[in-house]
Amino acid sequence: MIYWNSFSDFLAMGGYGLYVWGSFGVTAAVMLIEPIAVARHRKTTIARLKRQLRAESRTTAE
Amino acid sequence: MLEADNLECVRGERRLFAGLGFRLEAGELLYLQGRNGAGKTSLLRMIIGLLPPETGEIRWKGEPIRRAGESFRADLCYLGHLNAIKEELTPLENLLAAARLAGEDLSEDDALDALEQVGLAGREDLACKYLSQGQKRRVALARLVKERRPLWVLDEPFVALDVAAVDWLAGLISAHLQRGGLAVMTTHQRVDIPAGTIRELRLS
Amino acid sequence: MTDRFNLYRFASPATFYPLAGTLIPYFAAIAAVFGIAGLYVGMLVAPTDFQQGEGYRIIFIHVPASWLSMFIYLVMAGWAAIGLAFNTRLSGMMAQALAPTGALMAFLSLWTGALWGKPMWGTWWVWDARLTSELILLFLYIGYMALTAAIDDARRADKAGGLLLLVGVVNVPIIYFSVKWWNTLHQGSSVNLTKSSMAETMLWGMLLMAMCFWMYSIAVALMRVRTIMLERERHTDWVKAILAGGEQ
Amino acid sequence: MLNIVAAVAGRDLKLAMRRQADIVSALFFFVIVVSLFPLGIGPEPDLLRKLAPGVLWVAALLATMLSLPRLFADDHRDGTLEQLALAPHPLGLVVTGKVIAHWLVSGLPLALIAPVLGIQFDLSTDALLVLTGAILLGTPALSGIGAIGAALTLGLRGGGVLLSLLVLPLYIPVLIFGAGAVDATVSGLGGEGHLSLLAAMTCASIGFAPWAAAAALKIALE
Repeated sequence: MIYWNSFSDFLAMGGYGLYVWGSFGVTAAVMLIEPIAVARHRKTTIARLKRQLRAESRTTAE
Repeated sequence: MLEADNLECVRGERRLFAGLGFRLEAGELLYLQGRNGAGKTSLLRMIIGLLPPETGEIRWKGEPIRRAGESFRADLCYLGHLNAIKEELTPLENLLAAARLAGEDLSEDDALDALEQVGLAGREDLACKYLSQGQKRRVALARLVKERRPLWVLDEPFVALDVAAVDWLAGLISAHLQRGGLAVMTTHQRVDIPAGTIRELRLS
Repeated sequence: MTDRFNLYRFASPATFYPLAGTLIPYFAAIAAVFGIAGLYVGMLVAPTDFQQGEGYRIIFIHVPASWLSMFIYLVMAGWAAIGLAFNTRLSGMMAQALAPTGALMAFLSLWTGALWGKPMWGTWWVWDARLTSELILLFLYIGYMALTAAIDDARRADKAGGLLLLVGVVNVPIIYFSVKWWNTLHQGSSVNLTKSSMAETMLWGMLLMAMCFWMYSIAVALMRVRTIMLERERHTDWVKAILAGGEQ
Repeated sequence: MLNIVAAVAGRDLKLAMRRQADIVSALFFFVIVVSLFPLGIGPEPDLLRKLAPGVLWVAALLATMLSLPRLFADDHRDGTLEQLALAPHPLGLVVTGKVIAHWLVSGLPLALIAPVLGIQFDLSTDALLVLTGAILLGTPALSGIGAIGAALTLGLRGGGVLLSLLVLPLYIPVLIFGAGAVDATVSGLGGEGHLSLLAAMTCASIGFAPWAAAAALKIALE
């Protein structure tokens, strides 16, 4: 079923390797970095909100 | 005539007030009191229909003001803490333009008369940028002289006025109430309004 | 009546937050499955194109990214319309959560378009109607994000952003057709994407990849909307309970 | 209904007349930007003729952008905007009046001075006529669409830059057909098709944009 004869053929992409892998590479990077960035943003947000909540409960307790 | 039920106001992340209501009939004046940031101006903006309340409803003559729209606004006169006058125009031009934009017919004689009453006689043709702060406020107040709309909403009307002007304005509001008008206003200083029933609403 | 009730219930952030949390792994998993299948079909099984050689394989990400960039803008406009009509809190948050993903899709579409254009047309960029419209779409995304970021009050940001989205959605077809018309006038037919009769496997690869991009976008947008919800509703009891419960 | 449009437009025109420096500086901006191009690209008449439509139109877009931030900002700052929103007529009509006044002090002067600048670019009489017509027909759309942006960015930090970011992409169709009309005339194809499309866009945006801008103003006034 597989169209390619060898792995190096696959990498070369019939001479278009740079363009094809440039496209796929950047896409893969974007789709990897975006969720990581969102998750990190979420973590820092939760940490900040927790700090605020603690500060608030301290001031209301006093 | 003017009723509010169960109003809730949220600005940004803060809830300023909730469950607020009042009724105001013809000839009555409502004082809104409260410290800075209690939501006085927000409540005024709800009453004039610029700020939709989070919950609750305001009705004018039994009809929700959001639905009444233009017919409510035709009964309303609002004086904000900003003067809404143009520095480049003269007091007379300002007054005539404001009346035209509000959809009223104000004759030049009436406008001159109003300016005389607020003590600006002789300055009708001077661009407003040459007037003092207090005089600019008087130009804004001159709108009220010939104003016959039933509902007046005034945001801090007595600020920046001298004693004589305060008395004059109190008299103007009294006359409005006597004619069967309604007024809602915020103020820091208590001013005696000689006529009409006075109600108070304290925001905390 | 019960349908209506349920709809409203899910539109409330307090119910939507946990629901989104449960759904994210599923969408991510489906995206991965579609992605693997799509890459397998597109990269390993599909034969070469007789006109464009192996370079055509960029199509497997270029076309899905372009579709998604337009689709996400439409979805955002849909949320905006719902938000302006019914004043629901969720709508604005969803629109804001989708915007960065949509912008990234537009960027990917342009990037892969350029990498495709270079070997095919001999230049990184042509003022082709599609590429130009895609560029303008990216500007529209950036404008929306800049506007909502500039407004401090979240509710006002939602409403103003929503209005901008609706104005944008009316304009997108006008822009597209004017660019297209301008393009044919200036370029003649020298630059034309040849519509080669696409092999069935190629079509399959493209559809699978499009599904992968779609599911991926949903998963990321849901992740983002959960953070926005926490931030916006930090003074409500349900958020305080979540924060106190020590959720990661 | 027409009363209120006329009243608003009349007041804005009167204000603009007392502040003529604003109109004149936008106009000079247009003149200077257009005059810079021959200096930057060289004096070959063939090249200039080819570039003229695009240069003139892009400069016209930028000159329009200059005056847009103030469209509602002055009224907002001194409280007049609230009074306008509380007047017993639809706010869309008020905005229509303001858009008309904006066009009269920004678009119309551009159209009047454009043929003079076109001469710098060695345009033929036909092309100059079409250029004037295109700017006359197209600039109302710029004022209308711009009003939406001005209302959306009212009172925001960095509103001016943000305004350009929002509005310039929406100006593209006007730019394409406006410059296209002159271009077609220069190359002898006739610009009528472009001009009628411009007119259609102007009609659509004059009818639609003030209402969108009014909705944005209500959001800004909350």
